[in-house]
Amino acid sequence: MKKTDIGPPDFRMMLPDIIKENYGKWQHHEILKPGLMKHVAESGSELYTVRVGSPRLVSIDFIRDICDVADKYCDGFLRFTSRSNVELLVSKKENVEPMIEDIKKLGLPIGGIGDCISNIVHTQGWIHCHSSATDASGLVKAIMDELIEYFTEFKLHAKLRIAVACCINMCGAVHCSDLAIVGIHTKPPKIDNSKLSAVCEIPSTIASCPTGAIHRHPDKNINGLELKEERCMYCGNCYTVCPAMPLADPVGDGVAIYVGGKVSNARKAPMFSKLAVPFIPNNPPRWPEVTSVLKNIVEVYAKNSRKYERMGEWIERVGWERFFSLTGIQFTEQHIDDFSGAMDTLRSTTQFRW
Amino acid sequence: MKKTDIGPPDFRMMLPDIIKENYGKWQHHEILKPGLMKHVAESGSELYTVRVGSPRLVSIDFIRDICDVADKYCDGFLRFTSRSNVELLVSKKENVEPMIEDIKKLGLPIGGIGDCISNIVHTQGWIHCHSSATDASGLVKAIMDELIEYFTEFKLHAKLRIAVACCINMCGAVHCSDLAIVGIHTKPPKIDNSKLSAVCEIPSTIASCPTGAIHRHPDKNINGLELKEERCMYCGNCYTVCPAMPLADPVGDGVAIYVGGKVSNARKAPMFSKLAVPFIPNNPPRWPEVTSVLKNIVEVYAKNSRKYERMGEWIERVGWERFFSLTGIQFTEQHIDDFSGAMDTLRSTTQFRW
Amino acid sequence: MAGDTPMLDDLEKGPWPSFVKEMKRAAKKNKAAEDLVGVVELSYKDKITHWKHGGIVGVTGYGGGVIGRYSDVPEQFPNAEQFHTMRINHPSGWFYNTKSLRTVCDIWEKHGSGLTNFHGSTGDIILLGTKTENLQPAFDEYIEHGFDLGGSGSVLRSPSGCVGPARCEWACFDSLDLIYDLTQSFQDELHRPRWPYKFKIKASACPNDCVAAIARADFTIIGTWRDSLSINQEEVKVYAEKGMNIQKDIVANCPGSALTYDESNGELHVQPEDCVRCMHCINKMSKAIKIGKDRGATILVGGKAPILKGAFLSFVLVPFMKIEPPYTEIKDLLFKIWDWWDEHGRNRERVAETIGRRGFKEFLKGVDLKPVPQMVKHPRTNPFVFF
Amino acid sequence: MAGDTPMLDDLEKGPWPSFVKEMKRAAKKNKAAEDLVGVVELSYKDKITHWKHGGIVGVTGYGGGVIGRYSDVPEQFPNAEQFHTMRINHPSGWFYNTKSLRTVCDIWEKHGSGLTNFHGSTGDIILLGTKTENLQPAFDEYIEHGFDLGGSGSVLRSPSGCVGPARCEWACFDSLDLIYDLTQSFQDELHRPRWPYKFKIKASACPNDCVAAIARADFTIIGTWRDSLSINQEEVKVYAEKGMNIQKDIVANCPGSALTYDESNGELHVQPEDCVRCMHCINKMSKAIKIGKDRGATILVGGKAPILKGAFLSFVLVPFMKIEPPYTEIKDLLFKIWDWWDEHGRNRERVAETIGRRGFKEFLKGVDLKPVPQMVKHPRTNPFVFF
Ligand code: SRM
Ligand code: SRM
Ligand code: SRM
Ligand code: SRM
Ligand code: SF4
Ligand code: SF4
Ligand code: SF4
Ligand code: SF4
Ligand code: SF4
Ligand code: SF4
Ligand code: SF4
Ligand code: SF4
Repeated sequence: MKKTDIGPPDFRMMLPDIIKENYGKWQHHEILKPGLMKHVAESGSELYTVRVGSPRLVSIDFIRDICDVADKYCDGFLRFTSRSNVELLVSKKENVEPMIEDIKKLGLPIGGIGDCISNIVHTQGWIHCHSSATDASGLVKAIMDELIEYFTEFKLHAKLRIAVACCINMCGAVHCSDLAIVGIHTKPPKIDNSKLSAVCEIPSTIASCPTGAIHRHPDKNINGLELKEERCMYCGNCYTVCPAMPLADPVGDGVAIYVGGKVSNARKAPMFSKLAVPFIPNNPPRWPEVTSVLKNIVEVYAKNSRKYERMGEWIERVGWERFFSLTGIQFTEQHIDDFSGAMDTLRSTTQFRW
Repeated sequence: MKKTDIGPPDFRMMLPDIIKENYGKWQHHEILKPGLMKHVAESGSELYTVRVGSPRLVSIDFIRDICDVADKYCDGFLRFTSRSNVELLVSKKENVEPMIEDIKKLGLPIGGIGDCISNIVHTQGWIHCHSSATDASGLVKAIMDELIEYFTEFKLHAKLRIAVACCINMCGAVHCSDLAIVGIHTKPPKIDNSKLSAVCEIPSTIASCPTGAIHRHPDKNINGLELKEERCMYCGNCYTVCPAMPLADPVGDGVAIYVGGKVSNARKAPMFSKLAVPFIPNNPPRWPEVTSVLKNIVEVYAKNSRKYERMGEWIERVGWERFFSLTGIQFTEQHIDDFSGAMDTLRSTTQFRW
Repeated sequence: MAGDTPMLDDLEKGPWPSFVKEMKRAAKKNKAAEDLVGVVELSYKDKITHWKHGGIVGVTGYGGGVIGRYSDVPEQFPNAEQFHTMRINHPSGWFYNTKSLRTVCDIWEKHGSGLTNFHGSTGDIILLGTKTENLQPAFDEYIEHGFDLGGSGSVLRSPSGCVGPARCEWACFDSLDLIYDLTQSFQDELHRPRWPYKFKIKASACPNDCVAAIARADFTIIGTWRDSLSINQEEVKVYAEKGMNIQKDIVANCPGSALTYDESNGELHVQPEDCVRCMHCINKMSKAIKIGKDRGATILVGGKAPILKGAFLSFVLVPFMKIEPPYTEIKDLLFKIWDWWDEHGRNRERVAETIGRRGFKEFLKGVDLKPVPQMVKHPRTNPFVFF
Repeated sequence: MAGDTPMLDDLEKGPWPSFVKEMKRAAKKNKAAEDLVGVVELSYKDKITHWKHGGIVGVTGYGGGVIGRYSDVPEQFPNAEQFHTMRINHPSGWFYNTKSLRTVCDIWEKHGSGLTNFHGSTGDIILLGTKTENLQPAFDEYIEHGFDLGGSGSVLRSPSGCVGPARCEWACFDSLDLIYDLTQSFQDELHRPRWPYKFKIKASACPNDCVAAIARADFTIIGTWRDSLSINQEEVKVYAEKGMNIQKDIVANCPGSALTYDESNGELHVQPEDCVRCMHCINKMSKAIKIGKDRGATILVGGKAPILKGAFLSFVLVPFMKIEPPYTEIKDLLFKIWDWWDEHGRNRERVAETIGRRGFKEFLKGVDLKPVPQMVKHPRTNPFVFF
């Protein structure tokens, strides 16, 4: 029988000695400069971490480059973070600066530790996914080029987590990010009844629609489906179940921007991101409308927030009405919830700002 | 033709001179002692208000007694408050104390102004309503007898508003009260199929049930209804529509206690009351289990709250887990919401107290 | 006839004024009231109501204002067999002169049980207990003396408002005049059912909301201002001298984080654009802090009790409206809401429920209003957006 | 063959490392990668994806771990016609030695496009782009070298956890060992679909939640403690000296109102029973304040993205559990949850949605747990209670 189900390698094989020795016995840490921090163990040992930005979509040669650095300075160990950055772990202080020089030579940015923007959690987009309403990697590149100084320098009062998802399936913690860019369709699926009955199960496709927009084609001669278009909210669930109902559309596709989510329990409880801009059409390769909206939000936030205040905490303090007036973003009917539980989001108090 | 649609009398007929003269020109007020406050107008005029507790369910002779007092001290004017207290408005300072003496002689309590318990907003109960799951006037009397000192003295950090409703129709601001006592049924309606078809419309009775518990009787010979009892949440909506489905039951009826609601916009936005005690069986004439739970809650609140903190504000600050541990009230599965939107009430953070 | 009433008798004791004493007072003069005591004692014994579903009774020309009520123990208590209530619309602010009040009592002595609620929780004078045959004569006499019925059934219910400018320094509009004007203007809506369900209007002249409008009214009018509150620094110092902890009890409680207190010079300052007009600082420092001068109201809609889709607090529809006679703007808005609700509401559906079912967006279009951020606690979190 | 790619070329410029550069690096060595560049450029031009719904492809004995993917422009880009991805389960904490990493690369050079995601957002190594025929050989070689597939489809997805005790002073349990142990214990659940839908486990060893578990995992393990944090007053003073505004930036931000700072003696005190263990003071005063000693975790369930009933954050199921090998308690709980969900869940229904539909009460019974107030933000507000 073939060998299967061995699971991943034991992480213990992957730890440098300094970590093995001080495992669970770290005492405190200090952030020394952007992208560099030092952890001190009870034993007195010091561990330096250099965080390196990565495009996440990388060639094997990129990995090999990083391995070379780790071999040279880190006894052949390294790690990746939960946001796809590379972390190089150095036990010898004198290795830190030379290593940083080598990394810079590779053209890679160092930063993302402390009160700054870290790497953007993102997804497949046009690189790989059939569901995508936008590209992910390209958006990330365009955004990070614009906001790079917030990665490599300390210009904020708190962490700012950005995520990009190429459709509302939201592969990533997009729904709880300080800034979230989500690919959305705004046109109903185009039903292809010529092949539908061959590739899809009709009852389960009808059942897949949360708004009941899909029904059997009224023409008895057509073994297919028809749509009440005004009921469609472009969720794509039908398409996941039935390939003959694609939603992608060059004009209708684009992104929405959500703001103010978080997941940490620090100070305020975790919060969902909320809609800031309902729709911006795709404009590759650099989505300039998207990046300029984001840059503006980040600048307004940087300027108006208080120490330690995450995006959502700042907005909660100053109020959503102030968020819209300070950023100049227009408030529209799309901002008002109409999904289930929507009535709870209406303002049932006279407390608000002008 | 008969005279109709004249509407209520013009309130201007009902105002004493001091109010007419200073209408809209009050400058500030001071609470002088329990049940007595002074409003000072821009003109310098002073108006004393004495607030008098009333059982609300009164005979015309009670009204006449009060009129006698108003004639003697208030130039023949008086008002009632939004919580059914009587307010006697005195423009001559020297009238205040003699009037208070006269009111005491009538056996009526003075208080309810400022940081105290005011009159209980309540409803009809067994005195008049076919829907009632408990009595209202009796509960109010039993509760106020127990808590009278909180009406006549300053023993709290903020206003404490109590309401009683005799069924979940909640005639009153019961759903947003610091303390709410609500009559509830806990047995499904007893269908009387012998008279049902004569007095009720079958389809609209079926449609009235929000949980879909009611359906046509399976026996074709019976022109009536049957119940999926496990689906019934005893809301009484079917009974409102169809008299042949009474829910009242000597054993199943009783009250639930809700806490922590408010309506003012002061400090925190208005809040709904939340379930504290799911069920206490009716035990007239004095509902001792109810009054002792309430007294305990009030005492715990009085002791643990901060200045100006309403019941709900206090609970939000210390947490519901603390509310239950401090009051000794048991937390049960009934406390966990299972109505629509229930999932939003689950605790999606690690922030809590032990 | 009422026999022994040991349970009710127990409720004559104790410091709080007793409704039983009141019932017995009425019972001395009136047989229906006497039998009522018996009916209620029986309920206390049986732990169950003895009232049946009400039949339709009323007065000529009106579709409401009377609640029919019949006992289920007429053999034992024949005089309380019919025990209908009449709802009499109250004067704004529940102000009375004793002459009017005595008239109300006298008419009820003649035609009813002599028992009343001052007031029902919607705000009406509730006259408890009369027979069908007495309804019309009682009504005729009340009309004669300047009183009219309030609402019941699927109508506009009697509007009510706080004491407002009559005795309160914080009134941002004339709640008494507004309520009187609206009540008079909508007599037809009050007396002739034509809507899906009941509709309530309440007005509090400042955000303290002393009539609990936000929780109980489909149409909620709450006073507010658009400019800044004002602070008298001399009076601030007096409060501090008298021992008030201004930082802890006032500043730290400000929901807008709008206040700063400088301990060094004893001055309290407000950042007007941060103030959410909650009233707290004004309430507690009534002599030092005054409401703004550009006054009006926030209009909210949808408040109601839990039946059937759960309770609602009213939610913001118009952040600011000037409230001045002849109140045209507010009336126009009411008509638009009623038209929309009348067209789309199902039977026994309050306006909040209709809005919930059809969507706030459609409602806004129906009443010709533009979306503004003040309408929501926060924008949507889900991506299920219609375009 | 990929032709001109002006749009992608533009994305080679700028300071952030370029994925286009990476694609082109791979393209130099691999025809599939070369054609991928063309497919993506076409998408940039057409503003639309050029991938079709994936067919079912995989490796022997596994029901997932591979995402089948076909291009809709195979004539233009024949080498990218099949462009499946393999998900390789990562070592706990995404730690690697370079030898292993190089092996991963070498095998992918042989059998795939040479393009990868380090890592996918569930945590797997994503190997992007290979043909059906290469799947089994690639898999065999990975297994040979100690790597296995992660999850896809209606299975347990690859669990992941924060860096924890390996490099963090706040770890309340061993997130790396726990994740490794669970992953190994549940290999069958990872590789053979048998549930209504996907199920995700994530563990953060303290409430900072550095793997965003609460938002993304059906089963969320977040470290916490039951006793008190501890404060070193000498270190507090150092922070103050260095200019930290302890009152404003620490005390005023404490969600439990548990801290008091005495400016006169420079001491900071905690009321342990008020601390909600949010981490804020600890985060910002890492040298002065330490987590408690009686450590374990809070277990929450239900986190997920918006499809289909809206997004959920995980909610508290077990306020405190000790997390120690062999992790029996946590595994028992997982089996109970899976059994209940398996029995009651509908097709494509995440566990939170099943709980929402059947009710939390029934779920609690199903997994043998008693209700405690820590499970709710607040008790119910509505009166629609079942007895
Ligand atoms: C390396 C990493 C864990 C891992 O296993 O990979 C990590 C590591 C650390 N986190 Fe984190 N966090 C990491 C992802 C996260 C995430 C998850 C995410 O971003 O998706 C969160 C939740 C973010 C959110 O709420 O949306 C997170 C919320 C925190 C917080 C709370 C921040 C807050 O105030 O809300 C702290 C404490 C702080 O910074 O004061 C923290 C603190 C730390 C410390 C200081 C812990 C320590 O002593 O080692 C580490 C360095 C801090 C830094 O980067 O500034 N870490 N941290 C992750 C690095 C991601 C990256 O490349 O940028
Ligand atoms: C590869 C990855 C994105 C990435 O670029 O990193 C991914 C890719 C896909 N996800 Fe995902 N999801 C990925 C992590 C996530 C996450 C994040 C996580 O796991 O922490 C989420 C949000 C958390 C959650 O599970 O709720 C996520 C929520 C979804 C959903 C929505 C599920 C829901 O219940 O709301 C779908 C839709 C579905 O299952 O039909 C989905 C479906 C998909 C599919 C399989 C598309 C589909 O409809 O069949 C995507 C295949 C893309 C492709 O062609 O390669 N993916 N997906 C991530 C997996 C990599 C890995 O194994 O490490
Ligand atoms: C007379 C009355 C209005 C009327 O038209 O009848 C009234 C009168 C005043 N209210 Fe009120 N309120 C009256 C019902 C209410 C209600 C409604 C209710 O109780 O159902 C509320 C909302 C309660 C709630 O939030 O649940 C109410 C919330 C307030 C508040 C805000 C209290 C808070 O901190 O939440 C204030 C300001 C304060 O007390 O600091 C206030 C302040 C006042 C002032 C000081 C206003 C003034 O300057 O005249 C009046 C005397 C205060 C007092 O009673 O302590 N009034 N007040 C009502 C007396 C009812 C009674 O008999 O007790
Ligand atoms: C008399 C009064 C209670 C009292 O003792 O004060 C009352 C009594 C009744 N109410 Fe009420 N409601 C009274 C104020 C209220 C209020 C408070 C208010 O108006 O501010 C409410 C909550 C606010 C609201 O409207 O949502 C209220 C919410 C209800 C409901 C639930 C409506 C809902 O949409 O949730 C019902 C049920 C119904 O309409 O079928 C109801 C139904 C009833 C009925 C007609 C019973 C029925 O099912 O037919 C009661 C007649 C009792 C009787 O035999 O006399 N009553 N009812 C109040 C009217 C007196 C007056 O006119 O001044
Ligand atoms: S977010 Fe949507 S389009 Fe993007 S990878 Fe996930 S499923 Fe595919
Ligand atoms: S996209 Fe969503 S709403 Fe539209 S038809 Fe498909 S399943 Fe229904
Ligand atoms: S609360 Fe219920 S029982 Fe009481 S008066 Fe109102 S409808 Fe009747
Ligand atoms: S009481 Fe309510 S839930 Fe029960 S059968 Fe009647 S309408 Fe349905
Ligand atoms: S609502 Fe405001 S204006 Fe009206 S009485 Fe109360 S405090 Fe005064
Ligand atoms: S009214 Fe309320 S919000 Fe405005 S300054 Fe005073 S306390 Fe703050
Ligand atoms: S979740 Fe807590 S223990 Fe884990 S890495 Fe982040 S800060 Fe450290
Ligand atoms: S951990 Fe958070 S809740 Fe606990 S004392 Fe520190 S700041 Fe307060």
